[in-house]
Amino acid sequence: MLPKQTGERYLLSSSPHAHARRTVSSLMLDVLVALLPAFCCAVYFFGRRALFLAGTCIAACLVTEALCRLAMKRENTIGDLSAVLTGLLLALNLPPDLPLWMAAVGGVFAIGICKQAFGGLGYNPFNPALAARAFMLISFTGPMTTWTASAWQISAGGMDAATTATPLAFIKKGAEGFDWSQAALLKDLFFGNVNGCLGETSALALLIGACYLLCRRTITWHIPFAFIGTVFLFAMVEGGVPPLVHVLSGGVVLGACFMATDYVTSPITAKGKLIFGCGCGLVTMLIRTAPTGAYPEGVSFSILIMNAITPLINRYTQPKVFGK
Amino acid sequence: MRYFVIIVGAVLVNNFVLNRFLGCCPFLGVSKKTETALGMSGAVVFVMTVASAVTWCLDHFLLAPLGLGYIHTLAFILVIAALVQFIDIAMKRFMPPLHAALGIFLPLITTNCAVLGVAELNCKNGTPFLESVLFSFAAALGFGFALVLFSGIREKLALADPPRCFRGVALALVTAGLLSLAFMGFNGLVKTPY
Amino acid sequence: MTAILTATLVIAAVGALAALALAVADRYLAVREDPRIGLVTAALPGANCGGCGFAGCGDYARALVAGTAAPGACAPGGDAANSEIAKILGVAAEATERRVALVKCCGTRSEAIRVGDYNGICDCAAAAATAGGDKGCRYGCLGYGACANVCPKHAIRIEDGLAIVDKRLCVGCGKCVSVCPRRLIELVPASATIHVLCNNPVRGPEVTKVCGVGCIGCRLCEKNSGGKEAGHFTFNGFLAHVNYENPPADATLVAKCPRKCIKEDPHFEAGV
Amino acid sequence: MKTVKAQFGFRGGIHPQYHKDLTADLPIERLPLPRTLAVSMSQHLGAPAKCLVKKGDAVAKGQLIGERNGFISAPVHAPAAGTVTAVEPRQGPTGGWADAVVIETAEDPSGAPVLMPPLDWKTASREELLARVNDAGICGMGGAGFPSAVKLAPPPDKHCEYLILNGAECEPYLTGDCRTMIERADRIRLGVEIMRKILAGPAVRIAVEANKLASIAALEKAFADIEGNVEIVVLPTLYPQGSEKHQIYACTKRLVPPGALPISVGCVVENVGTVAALADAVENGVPLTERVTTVSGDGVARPCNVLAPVGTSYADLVAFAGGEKDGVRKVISGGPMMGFNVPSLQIATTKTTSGLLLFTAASVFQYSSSPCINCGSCVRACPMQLNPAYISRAVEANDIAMAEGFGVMNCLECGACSFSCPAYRDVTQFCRRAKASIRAKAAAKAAKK
Repeated sequence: MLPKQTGERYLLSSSPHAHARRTVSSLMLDVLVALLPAFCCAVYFFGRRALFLAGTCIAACLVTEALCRLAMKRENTIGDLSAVLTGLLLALNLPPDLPLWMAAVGGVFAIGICKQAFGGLGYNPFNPALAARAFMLISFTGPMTTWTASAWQISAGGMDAATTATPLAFIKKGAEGFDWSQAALLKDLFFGNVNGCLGETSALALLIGACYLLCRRTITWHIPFAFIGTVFLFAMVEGGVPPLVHVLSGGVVLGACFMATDYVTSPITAKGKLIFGCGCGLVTMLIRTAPTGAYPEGVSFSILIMNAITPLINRYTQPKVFGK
Repeated sequence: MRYFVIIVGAVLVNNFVLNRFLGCCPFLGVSKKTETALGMSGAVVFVMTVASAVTWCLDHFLLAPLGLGYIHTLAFILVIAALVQFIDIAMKRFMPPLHAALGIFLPLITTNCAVLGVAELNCKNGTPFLESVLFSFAAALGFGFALVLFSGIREKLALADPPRCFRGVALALVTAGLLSLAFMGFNGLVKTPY
Repeated sequence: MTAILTATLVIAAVGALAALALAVADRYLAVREDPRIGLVTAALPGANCGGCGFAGCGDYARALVAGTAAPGACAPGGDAANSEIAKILGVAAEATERRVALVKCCGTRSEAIRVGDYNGICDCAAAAATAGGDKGCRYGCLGYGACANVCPKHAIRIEDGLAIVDKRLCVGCGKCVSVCPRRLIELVPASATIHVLCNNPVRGPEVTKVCGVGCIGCRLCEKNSGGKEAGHFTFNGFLAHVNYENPPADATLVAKCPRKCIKEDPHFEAGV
Repeated sequence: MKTVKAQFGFRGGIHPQYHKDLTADLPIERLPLPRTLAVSMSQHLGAPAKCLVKKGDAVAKGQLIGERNGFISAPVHAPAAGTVTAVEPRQGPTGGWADAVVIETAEDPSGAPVLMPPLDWKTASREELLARVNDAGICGMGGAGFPSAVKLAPPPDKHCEYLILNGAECEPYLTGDCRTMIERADRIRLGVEIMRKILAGPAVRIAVEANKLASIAALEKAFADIEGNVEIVVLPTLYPQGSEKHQIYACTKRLVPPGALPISVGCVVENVGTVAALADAVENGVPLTERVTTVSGDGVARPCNVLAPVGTSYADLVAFAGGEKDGVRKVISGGPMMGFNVPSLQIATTKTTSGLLLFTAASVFQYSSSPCINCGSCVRACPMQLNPAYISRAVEANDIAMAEGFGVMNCLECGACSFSCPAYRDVTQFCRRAKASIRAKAAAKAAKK
């Protein structure tokens, strides 16, 4: 029989007994909020398609997360919002006219294979949204690289108006004699009047979100700076298309600010983050500028490859102990 | 430039493990710790380079003149097996800790498809001697690169808490698949001669 | 015909050359090992539990052959392995009795009070270091599973805030004994069936304040097993302890314990 | 004497909510003598003292009741006159059990307090002063309670160049040192002069966090006409500024190597409260038997700074502070960042009890931690520039050797990592766990030899 308890039963825990207000879900929410401008742009440019795609991806991610946790007999982790974020990021990396079922397959792959198979948030070695995108690019190559002219309104003269390709595909094709330095082109790239994935259109919207994250200290400047800086420098040295065009077109801004900065799959120290960002930029530009390369865009692959190198970077960039 | 293209091609674009899927056995077997992975990479680089040189000589100076090209696989296996055995003995003598770490995996290279594969590829493509040695060296480097990358990930996964059905090799295979997926980004990066 | 002959000859010649090279290497480079190491390793169970104090079976085998360790330290292998090893090494084997771990506490959550709500990492040592542990009894099992985590045989499980050893799975390696911050796990002969499941040596009134099934040192068990002369029990402060050199056989004393902390074969009680 | 701003900051650190306004302006109050005192023989880290009294003995105030027992050890004195009713194991604030002398205090003590003869520090020899510090049981009153006599007698091959007074008090809620600096600045000055003599004239740095303006002003006034190299160093308000190593760096730009003591870089760090107690011991012959404790938190009715005898039960302190409010969920001995959780109020204070905090469910709650997301908050927060995330993961996977490789032994256990972890992981506890098992292993190894 249990003896009678005397006195209050207090909480017992090891110090510290104070805690900052930040939680995993508040961090995820920060990123979601930061993605809102970009998402609004996507809706503005691509209309209902953007809403449908994002809805499908997020729903697929959430359902997969819930089912996986159920099957694993572990606590439900939908509440940490990481699945929502994965879904939204995936959607922002898809072309607007992708059939919805493919988007759903991508969402299931992202959460089921790339995240929960490893034990859930915190253990996945690759960014789930990007791994899913790479998987879809290889499985559904056609639909993943078909762009309709829904938004690609050429205001810059000289580019073939009939082409519905993205600026990067245009670069890859080798548009000889095209005037890349027109202000109108840069303006289009900056404000989003170009074709591309949902989240790749407006650099401005993405930068607003990135500023928000930096101000909230949700991310640090290291990876975006190193990533974009390397792309810029590489383009300058390469001397083909103007560096700004490279930076603003495709997924560089989205990747550098929102995908490469994913905590789980990027290095933990500042030094490691700089190396990581440089590596991302370098691989991106290698893939973009290789004349024989199979892909016009290399951001997602570059981040995935750097994800794979992250453990090694971490290994060799451990902080130096104070006093040593 | 041609040599550079060969190296980049063999390390990144047509990576032996991640693109040609050769040598998966040691890739999964010796990738639990980065230290052993590094040791194994060293062993593979050494074995593959030496083996390709030896097999090239064997092919060009013995088999080809005698018109015995059709049995080169047999001869290669024989020579490579003996070579690996030799390295095994020498390593046990001179580098016991490394030998203890690599353990059963050294004999495993004996019949490893990566080693045999590189010899076969050289033979099939009729690569000149220097290039075939360089190609083998680069291919082994690529193998080592993939192995070390993978070991880093697996060290991280060792601390993970996957569902029971995915534990161990299952998860390693999923990871290897994703890594291979990532390496597809290098497709066509350089136009490789081989 | 010539083709076959050339092929055969060439391959044979290549083979012979390779064999020669290997023979030379084996003669001049090989490292000789005592063949008994392999034999002893094979005789050991290969559980690599570390209970012998060496880093795995191979390490123990090497120490045995080198003569720096004595056979008999391998609990999982038991008599069979030890006599086998003794035979290989040519020394006399000592008979060892199979021992199993016993958790000397039966204060489940419904029997022993907890003085606080522990919030932290699930590890006994960590919990014990936090305000001295959340269990009212400072000698009792905390139930955060440090022993279960180190058990190479998964023979320990936590039930109702208490560690329970499955006697059939336990190999007596003793890892749990050293990891328990309360030092309340003991290796006891597997044949013994009557155990005192308490580790608290303090006076009765203090025990009853925190636990419904703690030993108060009333010595009724001693009385019921033939008195002090029979020597079935020893006492440490106000705590009874079974004398495993001379364990009690009469199970009726179990029911007579006023504190219900003497149990018969507790390993099986929970229905494992 | 001048006041300077600290020039050398450290990377990392956190900004918790300080809540010092609850008690910072309240003068130190003396606690009416409690009926019973339980004076533990284990007042600090190191060997417990050897008990000199037994049940039934009458003791006088200031009488020696516990003898120094080992190198890192300090004697214990009776805080009040009375009768010993028991010598029994009691649980201390850190959770460990040690013998304690329970004294039933006499309402009107007949005997006079036993005091040591006053010393004139100007004429007394260095050895005499050092012996007094030892005899009076002076030990560090900031954290671990390292005996001062050991600190003040550096090995012959080491010379103390800097004496650093730790007045940072970076722990939230605690204001005892802050008040001591305001109310007893002259005693601190005297203590500094005595210590300077013992240590053969080192430069003096008084390190105070910038949020204690009143303390700085009081010190400036008291030290205005002191001779020699004395500076008040104003540290930025950042937790854990009170850490020895970081304070030494802030004041002298010297880095204490991992595993070494401050004296290895020619520094001695002593808490301001300790220095004041040392002055009392030398000038008045009073042993260390009482200290200032801040009773605060949202669980007490009237937060206050109390001067209470060592051995006062927490229940008495709380009663003095107006009693506990409804729904107290957590009791902490010390500050919220490094203090110890205690299971009940039936625990007695020691020479190192700097605070007693009671929190209700409104400010503490039972949390559950989720896997590390590698966000790096802890790496940025760690003042020792460790990688707490990796250490915690290694310990979680039971790989203590890996944790040791990540340098866990350098951990201060300051709690900055756990504080900033969004996944609510018990990072500090993991580090503590690893340190404990590494130490146990080393001890076992040493014992084997």
